[in-house]
Amino acid sequence: MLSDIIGTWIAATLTIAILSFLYKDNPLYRAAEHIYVGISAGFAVIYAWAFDVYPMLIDAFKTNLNTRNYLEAYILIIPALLGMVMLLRSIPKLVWLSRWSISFTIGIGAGLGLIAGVQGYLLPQISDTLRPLINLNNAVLYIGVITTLTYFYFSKEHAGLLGIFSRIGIVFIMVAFGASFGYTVMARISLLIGRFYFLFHDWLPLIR
Amino acid sequence: MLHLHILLTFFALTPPESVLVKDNPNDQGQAIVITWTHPAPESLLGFRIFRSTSPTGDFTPVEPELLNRTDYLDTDTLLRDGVAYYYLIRAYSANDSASSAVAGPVIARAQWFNASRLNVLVLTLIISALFIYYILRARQGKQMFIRKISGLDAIDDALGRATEMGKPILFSFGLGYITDMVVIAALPLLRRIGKKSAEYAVRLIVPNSDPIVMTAAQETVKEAYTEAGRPDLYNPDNITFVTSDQFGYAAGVDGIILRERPGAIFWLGYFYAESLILAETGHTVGAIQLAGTTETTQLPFFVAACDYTMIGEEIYAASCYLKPEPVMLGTIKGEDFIKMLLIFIITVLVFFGTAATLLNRNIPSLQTVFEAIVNWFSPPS
Amino acid sequence: MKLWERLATIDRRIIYSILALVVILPLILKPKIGVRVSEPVRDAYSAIEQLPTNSVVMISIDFDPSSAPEVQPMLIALLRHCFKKNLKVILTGQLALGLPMGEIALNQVAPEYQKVYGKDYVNIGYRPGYAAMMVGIGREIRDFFKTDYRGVPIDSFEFMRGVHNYHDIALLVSLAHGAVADAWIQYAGARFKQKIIVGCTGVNAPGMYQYYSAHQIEGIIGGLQGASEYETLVQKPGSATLGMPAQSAAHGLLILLLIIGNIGFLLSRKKSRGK
Amino acid sequence: MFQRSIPLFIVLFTALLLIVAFFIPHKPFGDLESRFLNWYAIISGFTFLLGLDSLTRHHLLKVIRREKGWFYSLLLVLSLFATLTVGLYSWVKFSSPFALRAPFMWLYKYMIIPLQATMFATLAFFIFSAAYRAFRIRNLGATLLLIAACLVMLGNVPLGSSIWQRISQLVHLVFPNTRLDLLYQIELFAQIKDWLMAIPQAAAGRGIGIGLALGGIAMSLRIILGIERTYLSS
Repeated sequence: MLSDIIGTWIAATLTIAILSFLYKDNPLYRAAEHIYVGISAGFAVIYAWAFDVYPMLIDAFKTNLNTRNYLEAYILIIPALLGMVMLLRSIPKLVWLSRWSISFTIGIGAGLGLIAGVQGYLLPQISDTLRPLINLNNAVLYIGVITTLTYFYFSKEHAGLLGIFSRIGIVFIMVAFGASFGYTVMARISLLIGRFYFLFHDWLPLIR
Repeated sequence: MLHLHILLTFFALTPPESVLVKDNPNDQGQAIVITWTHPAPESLLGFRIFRSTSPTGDFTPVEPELLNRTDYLDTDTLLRDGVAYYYLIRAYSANDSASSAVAGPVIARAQWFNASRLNVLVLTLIISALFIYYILRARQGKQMFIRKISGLDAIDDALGRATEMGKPILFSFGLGYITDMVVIAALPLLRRIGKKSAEYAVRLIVPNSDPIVMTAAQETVKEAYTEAGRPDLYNPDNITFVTSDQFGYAAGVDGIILRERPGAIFWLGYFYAESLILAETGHTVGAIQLAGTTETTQLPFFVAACDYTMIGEEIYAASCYLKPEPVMLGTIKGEDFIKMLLIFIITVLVFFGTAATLLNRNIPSLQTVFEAIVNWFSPPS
Repeated sequence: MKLWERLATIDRRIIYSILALVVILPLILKPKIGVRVSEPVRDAYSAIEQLPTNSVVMISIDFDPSSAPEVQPMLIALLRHCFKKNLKVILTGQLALGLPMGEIALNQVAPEYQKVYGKDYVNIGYRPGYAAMMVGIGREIRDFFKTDYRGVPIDSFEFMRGVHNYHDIALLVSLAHGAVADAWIQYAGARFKQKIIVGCTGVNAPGMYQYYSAHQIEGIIGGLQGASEYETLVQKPGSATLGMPAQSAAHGLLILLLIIGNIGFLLSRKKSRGK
Repeated sequence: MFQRSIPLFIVLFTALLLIVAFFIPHKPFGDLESRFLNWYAIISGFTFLLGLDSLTRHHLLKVIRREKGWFYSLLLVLSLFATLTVGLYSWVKFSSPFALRAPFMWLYKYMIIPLQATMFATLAFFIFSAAYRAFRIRNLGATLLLIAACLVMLGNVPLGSSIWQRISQLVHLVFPNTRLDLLYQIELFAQIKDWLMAIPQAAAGRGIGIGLALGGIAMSLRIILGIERTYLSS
């Protein structure tokens, strides 16, 4: 219907405006880019309030009051205060107060981060490297992990055995970078395919 | 006749067997794990679990819906810690149902320590102790050796060639904030480049994407110029704020590169997908490019497009070599020790594992010990 | 300007127009090509294939429009697979900008299998908190998700009543374009032993192989190639399979450019050393 | 004292509580952990507003002072507030901004998707021009990287298997007794890609990952113990 047709034309103009940057930086591109920054900032705020602050704070406060467990309801005032205080950062005199809520979030981030680093990454990855060297793959995996680790060893000059290990390590690292670059190409091309498909199918019906 | 009887029992519904009940381990109590088996679960409509506080007492259903699984975690709010409970499972087919034997007694308890996370506790304590030890040693001013990162020679080499041609130098932190470790590590490198550009009286341009990083850059370059004895050459207009938007910043810096045509460019900080646009434009003006970031997804582009690239932690080591700031020095030394420790542990266990598999026929116990160690690190999910 | 010098310095606008051509033509001509299914994708497929009917699958939309052309076809193929197997689907997401993509996919696929909102699938929306939310669900999903994305209490949906935490979720599918998949693996997988498969963009696929080889995840669907493989397994060729010929042509062009560029570079270096 | 030590104490207390709750499931800790995680989600909702405030102030100043490019800043501020009003209107009228018929969803489908997708699609062009002009066989590292990249690219697309089919036809011509269909099945490039990704790339990725994980653990530790305080200065 009408709003979809208008919408497709607006989407097509914005797509072409952004692609025009390839020819050279121009006002149409600058306008589209600034609209993009504005809309996505506004979008994130609506989302955060519609799905987080409202249901978990305001709604939870109301339901706790109705079900009469007042402790649960009034305890929610603490995160509400911490959240509002966070907004005082723009007032120079009250910046020190906003640091309290920043410290709370950073404290939780650090606490979770310390454990996640050990349980989520180090332990499983070490455990999987402990493979008997009975076939080529296990041997190459073991050598790869050990030599890459030695490449990032800074306490001794990379000479002698250490030098050999770190040179093997850089070979593994380069192969790894090459492989991930190869994959990135496909990622970016599929984005391009998606945009051309939109331009020549939804907007101009050239593709059936 | 016997034959028929067997046939009949065959058709009568077989009840669930080997019903096991135990307290849910490593939890805050009020939870009991129930598991059972059944020869043909798919022929059934489902199971229902019944609970009672006495082996012969009245059994009440735990959940109204029929279950299609053969395990269940009973976290009913009525459950009390320390009370003995008994369970039985009834299987339901279209027109028949059969109950299992009664299982129990079982008592729900809260544990004070989650035994399944012992390995996390051990490794966290060892790693934290080592980091704290090395950071304290560094803060007491102990001299600790860090090898010279070849990237530093590459910086001097690039500076030399740019100043020979009398072309300006460009430095960028990318989209990094002041709280990013890699930006903090890049500041001493900016100081070294600033000192060199003052000595050769060559312009140093630093476009920024964050106002706070811009002020830090201005202070660092001013100190470098005074250190080189040329405070008069310092010009704050060369160190500007472009924009905080990713592609806006890339377009802005590309404009500066095409106008100023710098001889050397240093990309040292935090970069995302725009790294490609920047490095390619730098290449078109024939500048010598040196890059360094901890953002691993962008390293392939820098490695292939720049003359020299510092990979991940090499920036921290290079920065520490120039200005051994205690906390960063302690962290690098701590990491180095842990890396060597890990290499040692992995090597010992891998060779032990190899021996265990090779000698498996005559000493089978080795294999079980090896598997126990591997599982200790990370139990199979 | 000698031939090889011109070879090494083709103007970038010419390259851009050749690339545009090389992508648009296959989209219009639509040539047919066979797709080889790789092991990580087959393992992801069998992780769903062996689930008994009515098991609960949680799909987390952790990508946004910028990577939709790659990951959206995976979501559609996965939804078709789950609905064909009569599995219950819970849709959630970690990215504010991502969840509507899930809504669009659900409204396209659900009618194909006569699946009803609330009875066969539920969209519980997005909650920030990231790792906090992932750990929170390990205890009780209602701590974070009392209502679905339209504010309807989740207990009003029949199959949701039995879902409390990861224990009741047979499989978690993270469709991610960034480090969100790592977070699901570290928090849901490592802490609560949740079975996970990951669908991700081409950029992130390399990072997932270490988890796949360490059996922290059951399978990987990587990039548009992975999506077209999964579409082939589900026997429903979609936009991913349509895009593969254009991918093939574009990759061929890039390899050609790399070769030409380096020939020009090596010749010019030999010449300048000769001078 | 007041402004400095209280935040440091809050960081230490919350982090230690979460770590202790990870190891001790018993009564007070289990619930406290989920309550803190819940609060974390609520507060992070407010931080979105914080980002908004600095963005609008920066661009509004630019408009008021008529600095160069003020028109673009005006466009930014207008589209920001248009999104907010459309969002609130849809939220009120359709009980959620994301009901499919809500105007907010129209904004998402016809403005956010095209803008964001196209912004990243331009990168495909830059990869091609950058790879062509800058990826030169300059040293061993760059050469290895290019070879691995080409092998993975060939393994990733059907082009790889069609090239392999021509190679196997050649091999069949030279050694007629080899079975052509078996040769086709080998799919050499795809096998190389899978091997490259599963073993060397995973090994190097793990080596780099262990370094980064240790760096992350060190950073968390320094924040908890109050050694690292840069977050307080900003």
